[in-house]
Amino acid sequence: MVGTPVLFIAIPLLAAFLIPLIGMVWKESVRIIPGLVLAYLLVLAINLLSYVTVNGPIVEVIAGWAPPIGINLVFNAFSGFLVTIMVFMGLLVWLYSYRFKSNVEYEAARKYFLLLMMLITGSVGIVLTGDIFNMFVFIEITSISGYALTAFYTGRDSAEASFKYLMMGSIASVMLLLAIMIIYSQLGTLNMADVASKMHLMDPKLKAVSFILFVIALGIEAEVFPLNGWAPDAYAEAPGPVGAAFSGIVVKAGVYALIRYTYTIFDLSGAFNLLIIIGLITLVVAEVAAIRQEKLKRMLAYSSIGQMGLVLVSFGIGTKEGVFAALFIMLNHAIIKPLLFFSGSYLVYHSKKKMISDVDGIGKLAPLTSILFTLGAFAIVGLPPFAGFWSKLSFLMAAADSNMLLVIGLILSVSVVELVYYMRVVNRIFFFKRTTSLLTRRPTFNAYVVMIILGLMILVIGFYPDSVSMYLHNAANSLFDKSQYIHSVLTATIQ
Amino acid sequence: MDMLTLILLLFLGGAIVTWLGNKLSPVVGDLLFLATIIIPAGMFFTGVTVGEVTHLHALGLTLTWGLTPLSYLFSMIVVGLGILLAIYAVPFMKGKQKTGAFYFNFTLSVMSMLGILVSKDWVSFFIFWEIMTWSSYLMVVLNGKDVQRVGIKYFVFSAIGAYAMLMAMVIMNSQLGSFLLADTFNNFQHLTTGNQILIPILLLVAFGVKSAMMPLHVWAPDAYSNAPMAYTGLFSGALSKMGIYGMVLVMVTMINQLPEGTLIRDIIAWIGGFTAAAATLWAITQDDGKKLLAWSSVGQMGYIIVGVAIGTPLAMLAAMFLVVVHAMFKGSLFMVVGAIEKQTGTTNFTEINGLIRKMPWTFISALISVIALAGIPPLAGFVSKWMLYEALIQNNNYILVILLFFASTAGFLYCYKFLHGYFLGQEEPEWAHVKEAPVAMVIPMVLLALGNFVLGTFPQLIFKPIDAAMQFAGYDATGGRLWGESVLFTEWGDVVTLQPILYAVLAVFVFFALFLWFKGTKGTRYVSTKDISTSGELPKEWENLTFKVNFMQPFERAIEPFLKRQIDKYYTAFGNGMEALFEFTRRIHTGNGQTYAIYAILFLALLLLFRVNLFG
Amino acid sequence: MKKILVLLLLAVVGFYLAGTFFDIGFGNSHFVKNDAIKPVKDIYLQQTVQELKVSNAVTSIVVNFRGFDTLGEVTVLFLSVTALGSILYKKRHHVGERSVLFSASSIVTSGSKLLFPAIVLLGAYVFIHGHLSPGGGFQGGVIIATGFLLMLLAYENYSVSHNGLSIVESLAGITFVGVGLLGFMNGGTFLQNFLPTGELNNLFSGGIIPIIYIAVGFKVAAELTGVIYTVLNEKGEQNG
Amino acid sequence: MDSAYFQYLNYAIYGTAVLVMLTGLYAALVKKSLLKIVIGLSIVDSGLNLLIVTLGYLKGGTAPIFSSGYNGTQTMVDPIPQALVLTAIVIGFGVTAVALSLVIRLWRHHHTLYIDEIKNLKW
Repeated sequence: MVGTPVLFIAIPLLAAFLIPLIGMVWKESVRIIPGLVLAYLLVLAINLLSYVTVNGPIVEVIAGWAPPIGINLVFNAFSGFLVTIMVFMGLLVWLYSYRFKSNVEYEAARKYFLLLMMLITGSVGIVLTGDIFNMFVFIEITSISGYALTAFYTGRDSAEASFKYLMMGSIASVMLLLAIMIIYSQLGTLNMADVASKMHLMDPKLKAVSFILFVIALGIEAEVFPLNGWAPDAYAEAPGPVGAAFSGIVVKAGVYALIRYTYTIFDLSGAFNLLIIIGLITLVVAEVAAIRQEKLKRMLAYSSIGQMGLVLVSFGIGTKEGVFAALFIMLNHAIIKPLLFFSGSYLVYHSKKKMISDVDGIGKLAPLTSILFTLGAFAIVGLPPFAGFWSKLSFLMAAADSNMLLVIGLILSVSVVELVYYMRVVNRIFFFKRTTSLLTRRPTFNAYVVMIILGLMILVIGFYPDSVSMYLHNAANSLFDKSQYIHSVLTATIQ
Repeated sequence: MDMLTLILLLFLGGAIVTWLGNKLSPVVGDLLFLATIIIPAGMFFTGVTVGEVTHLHALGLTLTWGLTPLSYLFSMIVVGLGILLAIYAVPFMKGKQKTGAFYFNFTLSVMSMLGILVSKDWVSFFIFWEIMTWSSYLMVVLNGKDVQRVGIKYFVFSAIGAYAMLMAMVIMNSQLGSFLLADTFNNFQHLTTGNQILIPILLLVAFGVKSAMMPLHVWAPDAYSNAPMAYTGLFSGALSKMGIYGMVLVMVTMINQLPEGTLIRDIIAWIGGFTAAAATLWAITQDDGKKLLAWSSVGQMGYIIVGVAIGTPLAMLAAMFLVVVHAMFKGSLFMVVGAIEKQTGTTNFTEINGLIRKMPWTFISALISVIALAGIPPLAGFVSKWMLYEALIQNNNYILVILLFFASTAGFLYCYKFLHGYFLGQEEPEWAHVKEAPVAMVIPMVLLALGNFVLGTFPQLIFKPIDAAMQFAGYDATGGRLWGESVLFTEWGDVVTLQPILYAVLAVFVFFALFLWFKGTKGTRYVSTKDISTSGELPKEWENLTFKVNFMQPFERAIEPFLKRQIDKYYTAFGNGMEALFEFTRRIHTGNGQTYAIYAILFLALLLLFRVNLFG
Repeated sequence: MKKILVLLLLAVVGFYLAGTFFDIGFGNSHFVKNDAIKPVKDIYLQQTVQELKVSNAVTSIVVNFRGFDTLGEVTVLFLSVTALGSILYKKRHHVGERSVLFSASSIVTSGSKLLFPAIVLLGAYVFIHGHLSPGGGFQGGVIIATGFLLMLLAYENYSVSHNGLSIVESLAGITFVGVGLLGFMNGGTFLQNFLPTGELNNLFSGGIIPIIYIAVGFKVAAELTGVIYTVLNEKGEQNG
Repeated sequence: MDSAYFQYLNYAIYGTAVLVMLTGLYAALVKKSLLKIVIGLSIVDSGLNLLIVTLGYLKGGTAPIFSSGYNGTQTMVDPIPQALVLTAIVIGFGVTAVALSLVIRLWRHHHTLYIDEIKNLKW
């Protein structure tokens, strides 16, 4: 082992506190250090993931108090898989935005990169932590970074979006604390594994109430339908890479939290049905809203919400295949949606209102960006031979195995809607006459690198899905094996 | 690496290389394109044998590829048409925009069609099906005309079909535990009764969309006419046949095992008959050659569907024969329109006149193909239609025969309109500059037209593969001589030749040609429409001097009540209604942050209220 | 209409929430009566005296048992300062033009000058004795920040060095993480105590707990002052 | 202290805490001024903190501080909610600060604090 999971939190925090100091001496460091940190974390994540694949989960004890006394971090196949994706996407987002604000002063750049790094750290923390209150803290870290990053551009309506996000976020944190306290008042512990092992002792009424509060709180982070009003605004108004980070990283953390509660901590049988119901509603409403959007980024945001709905439905199936499919969709979404955000924000770079109609005929002027966008669009709607197809197929297989014909039918009809709005944009890009006189902006070299990496990943997964399936299977098994999780945490000792 | 994988990879790699090469220089792109189509196609014919099986693994699933006699029949169409149209396409696309995209999608289409045919499991079937869909979609929208309407319509219908197939295949997999075509067909009886009905219907929807079956056909006329003509030949000739291929698979395996099978067969047959008749009427009213041929394609698919649905050996034989022949004459006809479009810049009958002297080779191939299309004796179209009527009569479907006969007869009208519209009539001075199309365009179309001639005379050339295919599909009633069931061939014993008919008709034809020639050489004067000085009047702008405007007016008036009822309109209304509903739905997000917070509390209150229902 | 709806919804939510908490009950040991439940608070209370030699159990929990939470908490504060700076960021700074309506009277100014050292001292006392008595880094930091608030309100042109604040903030943060990492290197886990714990109720007891709490105190003081200063320097009438 | 008394306290204290939360929520959901909304949100936080601290109380408990002469851990109130509430307060402060700065930004941009007029992003 080259390190332990706590470094995922400690190193970025150390860097975050160091950056202002070093920045006083060497201004460029505020850009470089976050990248170095993320690169280190990626190496760490890959190493730990391969270690975990062989040797089983790592449970890291903090402050020398073994669970259930102290806080612990759990790096198993499931959380490790998500952490690896998140850190990888974080690195790409960093790379993409490295020269993004080069025209802005040092102060802005410092804050931007610091907040971005903390956004990623917070999300990683949500996934790694083994303590319900600690998760609350990390959710708040993520949220506050999110508020600030959403409102980063002063010229736009970004403060409005950020305020909506903050309102919902505050309600979420209230609900989350209430739920945590109800659990604590009954079981006297905050450790996830401990809570899970004692959950059967809890009064069913209180259990249900606290689960409902959790669903509301985490649903706001995971952009579940009636709670996701903030999401399109935030995605659309945040800087392009931040939108990508939201859809590629933050939402994943929210969904992870929701799933961890449903699968591991609570033992409510109705929870899975609830996941399916809210997932379906989210999916339908989001896709239906997306088709009528006039702004590109809002459309992408709604599409992202819809995908999360699909993930929830897939988790709600409650079989191992369902979990596998859900993780696959999450992986694909983490790759594809950032690509769409990255390329999309260059397609409408000089447009004031970021309308979809501003991309008319841009395919001639910015061919590579357009083709990458198209690749992403094809992949996300699940056209073979691109990555999205395999996840869709595995989802449908899982749903069919559980005999959910109506769900399949509904999701496939919604997929038609999804197809329509993506194809409309692709049509506009390539087959329309350019009507605006807007200039196109050539992506920076870094942006090209990032987009091409993502595009290649889409193709690699599309043509050779087995390249990731082992990790997905391990992760699915690990999530599914509740008793093993509890056992490994509660028997953890200080290494 | 084995042959099939190599061929498909060559196509795929070739598509990308061609696309890149075309950015380098058009000539490089052209050469690469031809090489990409011809080399793997050649390898396919020489290197792949029926029965060879390849396995690939992905995501715990096994993809199985191999050629069956049935798919061999279809793959000959795909590859043959592919090569000819590729040769045709190079001069056709010269000087046009987006050549690279055209080559890319053309190659991918050919690849995906071959892929569908070699797929022995549903997953790879679906993968190639979708690749075929999006590559053809990109072709439909390639010229940038009416993209949002035509293109999206095509894609939506294709997607509905594809998703129906996807649903069917995952259900079969979960119930039967296998994605293999053979397994799902053989174990079909093990499904529950509900699924036994559901799955064939889903699959028929999937294949019905591609083969433009009546309520699902609305994409076809627009899509066919919007795609580049060099592609439409493949589109109508081969790509829509993939639907037929799938339909054959479903019909001979699943439907046969169902107790309700005959009912479904009858319904499909009637739909097919209705498709044929209605599409023919629509074709007659078109003033644009592309549209006319597009509707005609829909109609011809109707005939084929009737044959497949009736499913007696003779009907199936007729359908298969028509599949092959339709690919030939429709390919040739679309090439003709393409050549005309290339040379004159328009395809509207009312604008073009008298190209017969300007483009004689084009005319000849158009003539032969049109005769084949109309089903007039010496050519191949006749053989197929005859067999179809015969099969229907044997099966006591008299009303259907009348319907088809009506469609076929009405078909003469548009056939004539097509010929007359482009090639006959007075010569206008504005088309004086028009020349014959480049040789590379003429040769493929003449070859295809001659193919009709050959098959009309020596149908046994294609009967052997069809027979093999049908034996594979489970028809073995006549021990491998299925054509023996038709009067057409039994009259002359065992030898499948139609030379006597050919010679007889040819003699009449030549006689008339000679007569016309002799008569025509005597002081013919070519006049334009405006040359009406003989009657001493000066034509005004608005005066209609050509027959071609309102060519079929009385007929159109007769069928007007029918034409009013366009299915397309209902779909459009439905689509608009849905969009209005969507617009209404998205207004849930009012833009007021407080409202969102209220939603959250509302959701919380609801969950709390229904706590007992949810969690017990 | 909207009000009625909201009231209705709140009534439902309130009914269920209040019901839940009434069920939980007040003042009794409300943990589920079962042998399997061994509430961690008992362990915390025991270990606080036995292992850590810290008299304030809340402090031992905040800094040691759940020190990781506190690290996150400190980060949240740090982030909110950064966020504030980023949200209110303007290219052209107008420092020193504070939006006060009228200047404070001399009583206020001289009084605050008098009080300021006392407040700071109190704050320092509170966070230094965090492990012995009620209070701690957060409370002490807030007290110090109120001192700065008083000064900022009293003097129209009182200014705090942004760089100074951010250096204090960073150093304190680094101390926290650094101590944690030292524990990681010494004892094996992050934030683990590696110093001698000393005697109960001594100032020098509790191992790393006072060190961390002092760092937290500095950090909170600097951050809160930063927040106040940033918001105070925001000129209201300006067009963004 | 008898149990009936505690029963009343139960209703009174939890009722108050929940009522404070609901009041704050009402302000956040109905009031039109952004500032009032922010105030509402922090009132919710206060009610919540009250609730959390209350949860840790033990009948006749003492402060969890081992000053000289403490008599056993059994009579001490639960220190964990107190520690948690500390965290919650700090986080609430951070969020409120960010919220207020956003209000300033919105004022700069829209020159109004009336939430119904800040609806540029919708649908």
